[in-house]
Amino acid sequence: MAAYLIRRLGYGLMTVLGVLLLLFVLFFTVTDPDDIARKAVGERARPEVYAQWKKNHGYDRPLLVNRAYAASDRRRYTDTLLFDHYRRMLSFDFGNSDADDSSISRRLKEGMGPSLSLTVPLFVFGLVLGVLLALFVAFFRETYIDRAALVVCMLTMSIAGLLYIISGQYLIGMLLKWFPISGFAFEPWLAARFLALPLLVGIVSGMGADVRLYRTIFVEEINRDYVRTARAKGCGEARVMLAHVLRNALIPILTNIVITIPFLFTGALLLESFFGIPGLGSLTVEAIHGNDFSTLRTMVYLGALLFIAGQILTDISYALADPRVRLS
Amino acid sequence: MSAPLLSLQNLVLSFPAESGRTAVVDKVSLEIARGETLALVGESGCGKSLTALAIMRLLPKPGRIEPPSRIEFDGRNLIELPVPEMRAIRGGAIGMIFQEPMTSLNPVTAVGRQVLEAVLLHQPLPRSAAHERVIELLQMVGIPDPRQRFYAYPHQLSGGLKQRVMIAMAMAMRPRLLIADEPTTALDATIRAQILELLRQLSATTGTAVLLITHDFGVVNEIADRVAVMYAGMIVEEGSRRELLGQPRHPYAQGLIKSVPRPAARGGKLEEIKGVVPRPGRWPPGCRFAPRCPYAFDRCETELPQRTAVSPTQGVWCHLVEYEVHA
Amino acid sequence: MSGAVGRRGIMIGLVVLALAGCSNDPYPSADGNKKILYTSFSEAPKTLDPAVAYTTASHLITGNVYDTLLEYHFLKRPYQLIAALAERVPAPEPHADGGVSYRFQIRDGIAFQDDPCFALSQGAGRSRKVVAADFAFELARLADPAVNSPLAGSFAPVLGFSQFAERLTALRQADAAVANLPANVQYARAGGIAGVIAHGERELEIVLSEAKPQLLYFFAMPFTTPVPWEAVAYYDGRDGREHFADHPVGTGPYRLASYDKQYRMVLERNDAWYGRHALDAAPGSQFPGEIDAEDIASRAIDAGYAGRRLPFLERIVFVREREDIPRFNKFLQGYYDEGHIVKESFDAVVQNDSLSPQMAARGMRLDKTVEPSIFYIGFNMDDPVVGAAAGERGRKLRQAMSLVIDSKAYLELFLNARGVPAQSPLPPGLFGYDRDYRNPYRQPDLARAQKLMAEAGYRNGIDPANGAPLKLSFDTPNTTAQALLQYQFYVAAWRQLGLDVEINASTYNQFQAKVRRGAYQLFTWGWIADFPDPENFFFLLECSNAQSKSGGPNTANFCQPQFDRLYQEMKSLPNDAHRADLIRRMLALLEAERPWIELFHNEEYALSHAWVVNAKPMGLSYPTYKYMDVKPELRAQLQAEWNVPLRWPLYLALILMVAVTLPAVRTFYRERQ
Amino acid sequence: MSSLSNAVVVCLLIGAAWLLRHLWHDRYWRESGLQLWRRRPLALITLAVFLGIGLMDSIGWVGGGGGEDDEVAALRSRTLIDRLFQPERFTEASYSAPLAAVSFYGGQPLKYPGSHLLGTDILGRDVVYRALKGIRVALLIGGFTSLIVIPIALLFGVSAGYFGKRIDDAVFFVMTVLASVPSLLLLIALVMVMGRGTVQVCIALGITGWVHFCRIARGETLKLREAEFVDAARALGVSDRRIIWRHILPNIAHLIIITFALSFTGLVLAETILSYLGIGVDGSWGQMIDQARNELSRTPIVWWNLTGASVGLFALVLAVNMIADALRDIIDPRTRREGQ
Repeated sequence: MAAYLIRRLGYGLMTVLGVLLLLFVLFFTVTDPDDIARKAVGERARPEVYAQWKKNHGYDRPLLVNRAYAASDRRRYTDTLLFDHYRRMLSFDFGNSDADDSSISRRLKEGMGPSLSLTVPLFVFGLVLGVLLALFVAFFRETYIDRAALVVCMLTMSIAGLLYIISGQYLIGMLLKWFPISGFAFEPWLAARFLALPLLVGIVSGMGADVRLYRTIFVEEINRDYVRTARAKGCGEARVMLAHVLRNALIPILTNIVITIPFLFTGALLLESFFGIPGLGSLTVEAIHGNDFSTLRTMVYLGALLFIAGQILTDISYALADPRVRLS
Repeated sequence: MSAPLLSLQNLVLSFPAESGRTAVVDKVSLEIARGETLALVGESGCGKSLTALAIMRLLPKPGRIEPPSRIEFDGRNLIELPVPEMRAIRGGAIGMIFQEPMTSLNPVTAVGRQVLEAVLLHQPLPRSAAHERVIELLQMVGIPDPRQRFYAYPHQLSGGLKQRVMIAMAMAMRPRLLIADEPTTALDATIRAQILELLRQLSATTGTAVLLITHDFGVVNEIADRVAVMYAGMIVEEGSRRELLGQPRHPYAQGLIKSVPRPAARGGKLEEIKGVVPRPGRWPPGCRFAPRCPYAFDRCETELPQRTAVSPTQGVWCHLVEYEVHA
Repeated sequence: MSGAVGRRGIMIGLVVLALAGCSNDPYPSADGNKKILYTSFSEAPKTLDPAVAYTTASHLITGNVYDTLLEYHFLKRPYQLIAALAERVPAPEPHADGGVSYRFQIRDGIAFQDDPCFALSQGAGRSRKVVAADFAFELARLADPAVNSPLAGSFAPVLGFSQFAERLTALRQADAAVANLPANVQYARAGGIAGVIAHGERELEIVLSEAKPQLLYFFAMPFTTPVPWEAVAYYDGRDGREHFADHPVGTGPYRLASYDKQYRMVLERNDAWYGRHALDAAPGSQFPGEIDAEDIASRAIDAGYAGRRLPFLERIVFVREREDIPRFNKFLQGYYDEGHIVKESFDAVVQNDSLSPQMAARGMRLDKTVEPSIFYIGFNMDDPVVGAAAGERGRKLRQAMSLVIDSKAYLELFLNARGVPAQSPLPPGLFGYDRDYRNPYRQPDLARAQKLMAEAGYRNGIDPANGAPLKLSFDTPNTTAQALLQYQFYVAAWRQLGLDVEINASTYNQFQAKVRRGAYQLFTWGWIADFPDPENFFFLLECSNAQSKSGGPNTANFCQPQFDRLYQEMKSLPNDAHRADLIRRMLALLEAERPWIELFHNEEYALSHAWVVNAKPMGLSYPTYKYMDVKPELRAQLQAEWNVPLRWPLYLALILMVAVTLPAVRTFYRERQ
Repeated sequence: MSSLSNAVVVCLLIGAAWLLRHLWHDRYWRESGLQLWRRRPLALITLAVFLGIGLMDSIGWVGGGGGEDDEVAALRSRTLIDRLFQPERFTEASYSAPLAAVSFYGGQPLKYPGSHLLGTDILGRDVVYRALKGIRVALLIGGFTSLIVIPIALLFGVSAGYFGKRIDDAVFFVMTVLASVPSLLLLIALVMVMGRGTVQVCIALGITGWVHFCRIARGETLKLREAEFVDAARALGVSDRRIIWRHILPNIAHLIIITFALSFTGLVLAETILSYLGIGVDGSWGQMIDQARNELSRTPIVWWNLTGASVGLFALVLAVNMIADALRDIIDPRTRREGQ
C-alpha cells in the first residue's frame, strides 16, 4: 500500500510540473506584458510608467535565457521568467495581482473561507442526497417511481446551470423572500442564511446526472449473485441495500467522484459570482473581466493542484474501500 | 410415512412474455421427507432452479407464483406467510447454496463476518459467542485453521473453500431443509467429490433434508435417496435412486440415463436424444416430450399424461407406461 | 422501515434548509438601532493611496478618510471652493517673472487619526499634529516616479517639480541601496521641490512657473491631502504589515475600520476629527447655514441640520454587490439605504420624470444630477478613409455618419432617458456651456446625410473602388452581451446610409494592441471630469496628447493647428468673456471637423429611503456622507413590513413529495414476496 | 465566407449519405438503427428538425430574394433562414410581447402586429428568428468541436494503447496534465489568449474535450489488444496497421459514438457559461440568455427572450441526451452480448 502511495504521489508531482509548463506557455509566451501593464495602470499614464510597472511585476525579464549574464553564470538561466515562474508557484509565493497590486496570497486567504463554506457543503450534500435519492429510486426499481425519476433526471440534466441560477434567484429570492438574494457574512449563523439559496440551486442543478448515474450503479449491484445469497440468509430488503449493495457500490461511485470534482469548481465559480459570495470563484471571474493574468494563472494552478489532490485522495479511498486492491 | 417435511402442490410459476404471461413451471407436485435427499434432475431451462427459488420465495422480480400453488413446509403454506415470518425461515429453517461460489460471496466483507451475519440475523447472541459459533461452523464444513480464515476475503479463497463457506452459512441455524442449486457444477472433479461427501455427511449427522438441483446423473448417483426428473416445466418421473437409475420407465428418463458416458460402454456409440427442448409458451398440447419421443402415439399429442404409480415409491407421467400398467 | 429511510432523509434535509432562518435580513440584528448607513459598491477600489487613487470607487474611501486644504461648498452651484484645513482660500500673488504663488495658512489643532505607525516618531504616542511639511511630503510623492501618480503631468507648472523627479531617479540609479530608505529621507536627499516651501509649521507656499488657476481645484482633491511620512514608511507590506495603498492614515471625519475589497468596507467615525472640537466655526466642519427653499421642499435637505457640527453617522458599511439586479432588489427590500436605479426596473420607479406613486408611497426620494461627463464615438483621424487624410470626402462622410446617430432614441432605449443628448464635448454646469446651442450635425436628418454621402462620393453607401457597400470597422474592448446590443444600435443607424460597419469586440489586450498600431477606424469612449473646467475636456482633442504621437488620451489623433492655438490661449485664462469667445470659436471648429460624434452627458438618478436625511448628491463623484444622517427605528419598522416571507409553498412542496411516494410504497409492500 | 460554408454543407451531406448507405448494408448497424427509432422516435424527429434548420441556415448566397431595400443586406450572403424571416425588415422599435399588436413600452402599434410568435427583444429583433439562428451555432459548437477532437483523440489514444511503452507514457502524461486543469479555467485561458470567435471557441473546447475521448480510446484499445482475435490476427502475420484498421477501430466505433453524443450536450451547455463570462460565441443561445437574464426583474416581467433561448437549448440537449441514453443500451457490446 505504501509503495502504491509513493508511486502515486510521485506521478502527481510530475503532473504538477507539466501543468506549470502548460501555464507558462499559455500566460507568458502568448500574451504581451505591455497590454497587461496598460490595463493595470490605466490608459492615461506616460510610457515610462508602463516600463516601471512591468519592472515592479517582473515582466521585464527574458523568457528562457538571460543573455545579460555570462554563459558560465548560473543566473543566466535562473534570472528568467520561466525559472521565476516555477520557483514562485512551487513555493506558493504568488506575488501581486496585475490589476491592483494587492497580494494574491492574502486575497486567496480571504477568499478561501467563503469558497470552502460553499463548495464543501455543495459536495457533501450533493453526494449524500444523490446517493440517498438513488438508493430510494433503486429500492423501488420497476415501479412508476423509478420510471418517473428517470424522466425527471433526464429533464433536469438538460437544463443549463445558468438557467437554474437565474430562475432560482428570481423565484426563491425575490418572490418568496425565503433567503437573501445574494451577499455573504462571516458570522456563521448569518452565513448559513446566505448560503442556503446558492446551495439549494447548486444541488438541484447537479442532482439529475448524479441520481441517474448512482441508480444505474445500484441496479447493477442488485443483480449480482451475492445479493441473492444475502436474501437467502434472511436479510431484509433494506439491510441488503445498506449493508451489502451500498458498500459494494461505493467503489464505482468513488471513481465517478473524480470526474465531478472539476464541475464542482465551475459550479462554485458561477454560484459565487451570481450570489455575490467573495470566494475564489468570484475572484477568478473578476480576474477574467479585469485581464488580471497573474491572478488567473494562480487560480488555474490551484485548481489543478486541487484536482490532482482529489485524484490521489480518491485512489486511496478506492484502495481502502476495495480489499482486492488494498491487498494486491 | 410421517407427513412430508416439504410438499409442493400444483406449483405454477409464470413470467411475462410477448403475449401476456406464460407458465414456466406448470403444476409441479413434489414431496421431501425429513432427512431425505431428493435430487431434482433436468436439462437447463426446464425450471428446476426457479422451483428452488420459489420455495424460498426469492423468485426474480418479474416472475410470480400463480394460484392454486401451495408450498407446505412443516404444515404451513409458505406462500401465504407474512414477510417477517418468511424472512425468519430463510436461513433459519431452510438454507440454500448456489452454483457460482466465485460470485456468491460479498467481495468486500471478510467471509467470517458474512457467516456471522447469518447467525446474528436469527439468534441475538453476544458477539463473542456468535464468533465462536462461526468458528465451529467453519470447522464443521472442513475449512483448515478457521480462526485465521475468519478474516480472509473471498478473493483469497479457492472455489472449493468458498463453497464450504456458503455451506457453513446455510447450515448456521441447523436448518431442517438445505436447498443446493447445482452446488458442484462450477467446481473441478476432485473438489466436487469432497463437497458431495460433505453434504452427505452433514445430512446424515444433522438430519437435514437436502433438495439437490442438478443436471448430472453422476452427482445423483453419489448422494440422492430419491430422484425426480423434470422436463419443460413438468415432472415426468420420480422414484427412489435405485428404481430410477436401475429401470427408468419414462422414455426421456431412459434417454437421459443412457446418454451418461460410462467407462464400461467404451467404444460404443454415444446415445443422444434428437430434437431440442421446447421453450416456455411454445409447449405442444399433449405430452411435451411427444415430438422427441420414439414411442409417441396419438394420445400423447392430445392429452397431458397423469401420474401412474409403477411401484409404491415410483411414479411416471407417460401414456405408454399408463397403458402398460393398466393393460 | 426500509422504504422510509430515503424519504425521511430528504424531508430532514428540506426542513433544515427552511429552518436555516427563513428570513432574508443580511445584517446582524444587534445593529438594528445604531446610526449606521448601509450602502453598496460594485467596482472594488484599485488602491487607496491618495497620490494614485483615481476611480470613483476609491474616492468613496479617500474622500472620507483624507481632508484637503480646500473643499467644494456642499450646496452652492456652480461649484465654489471654501476653506477646510486652510484658514481661507488664497488669492494668486503674481511674480515679476510671470510666475504666480499661493500661500496657504494651515488651521491650528488638526491631528492625524490614531495609528500604530506613529510609534516611529512619537515613541508611545499614537498620533501627531499636522504640519506644512506633511503637505510638501505628499506633493513630493506626486512627483516620485516610483509612486507612479497618474496626475504627475498636471503639476508640471509647479516650479522645480520635474527637476525634483529627475534628481530623485538619478539618486536611485547611482546607489541602489537608496531605494530601500524611507521615502521622506530619499526626498530630503533629493532636495525637495523648489516651488513647494513650508514656512514654519503652519504656512505652505506653492510657486508656479506660469499662471494656472485650475491648479487650485487640485487642492480640493485627495491628491494633495497631508500624508504622514510615518504611515508610508511603516506600511511597506513587509513581514505581515499591509501596503500603504490598503491602509490609509488621514485627518478626515471617518477612519477605515475594515477593508476587504471582495466583501465589505467599513468606515467608523473619527472622534479626534478637528471639526468636532474646533473653537471657531471652520466652514469644512459645519453643515451650511443657509439652505434654499427648493431643497427643503423636496426633502433633499432637512432644515433642522443648518449650522450643526458634522459628522452625524456613527458608521458607514459598503457591501460589495457585483450584479445590478440583486443590488437594486435589496434596496427595494430596504437593506440598502441608497441605490442606483437599474435599467430594467426604471419604468416601475420613475414615471414622467419623477418618482412613481408606489415608490413615493414608500417614502423614497429621487435626486437627479447631470454628471460633468461626455460619452462619444470617435473617428481615427489618421485613417485614410474616415480621417483627415481623406480631406473633404472624409469630412462629409463623418458629417453624414454624425447626422444619423439619434442620441435621444439611444438614451430612451438603453438608459431610460437618463442623460442629456450632447451637442459638444462640454457638459452642462461648466463655464462655456451654452444651453441653447444646437450642433447642426447632431440633429437626426437622414435626407441631408444621404446628400452628404453622395457629395462624398459614396452614393447610398457604395464604395466606388469595389462597388460594394463601404466597409468600416468599429472596435471595442467591451465583450459583454449587453454592450454588444448598444453597438448594434449604432450599426443599424449607419446601415440607413448603406454603410456596412462591422463590430470587432475583442478582449482588452487585443483592443489595446490595435489602438497602439492605429489599426482602428471607429471607437467609443467616455470621460468624467477631474475638475469642473472646460480645459479638462478640450485637452482630449489637443495634438500633443494624440495617441499616435505620445500615447496620450487623444485617441482620435485630432491634430488641428488652429484648434491647438485657441486651446493654449484659453487654457489658463480666468472665466471671463474673452475665454467664452475662444471656447465658442473652438466649438465651431469641432462642429465642422467632426472628429467625435458627441453622444450624451450621463445623468445620475440616485434613490434614497425615507429614513435617510440630507441625501442630496454633490456630483464630481464627491462622497457626501459627512452631511448625512439616518433614522434607525423607522428603518427597522419598514424593513420588517416589506419582508414577510411566503411560507406556504414550502409546506405544499413537502406534502406533494409525500403524496407522490406514498402509493408506490404501499403497492411495493403488498407485492413483496 | 458563404461559399466556404456552402461547400462544407455539401461535403457533410455527401459524407452522411455514403456513410448511411454503407451502414444500412451492415445488419448490425441497421438493426441498431431500427431499435433506436422504435425507442426514441420523438427525440430523433426533434434532432432531425434541428439539423435541418442548422443546414438551411448554413446554405446562403448573395443577391436574389424578396425586393431588398437595404443595400447592405443585399450584398451579404443570406441563408435560407434569413430569407424566410427577412430580419432587416421584420423588426420593431423595441420590446413587444408575443403575438402582441402594440409595443410593450408606450403601446405604439407595431409594424407587424400579431406576427411575432415570441415577441421581439430590446432592439426589436424577432426572438424566434434569433433562437433559430442559435441552432447553427449550437450544432457548430457541439458537432464541429467533436469532429476536430475525435480523429486526434483516436490517433493518440489508439496508438498509445496499441503500441504502448514510450508512446503510451508520453500520451498518458500529456493527457493527465491537460485533464488536471479544471476544464472551464483552461477554456477561459485559451479563449483569452486566442481571442474570441466561433472557431477559436471550438478549438478551445476541443483541446479541453480531447482528453476525455483519448482516455476512452486508449482504455478500450488496451483491452482489445489482449483479446484472442487480435492475437490470432497477429499470428496470421497481419500487419499492425491493418489490425488497427480492421479490428480495433470497428470495436471502438460504438464507444466513440456514445461518447460523442454525451459530450455534445456538455459542450453546448459549457458555451452558456462562456457567454456569461463574456468570452462566448456571438449569436449563440448562451449570449441570448446572458442578454435576457436581467429582464426577469422588469416589472411587468419580460420573459420571452429568456424563454426563446432556453426552450431551444433545452429541446436540443434533451433530444441528444435521450438518443445518447438509448444508444448506450443498444450498441454497447456489454449489454448487447448478454442480450443474445
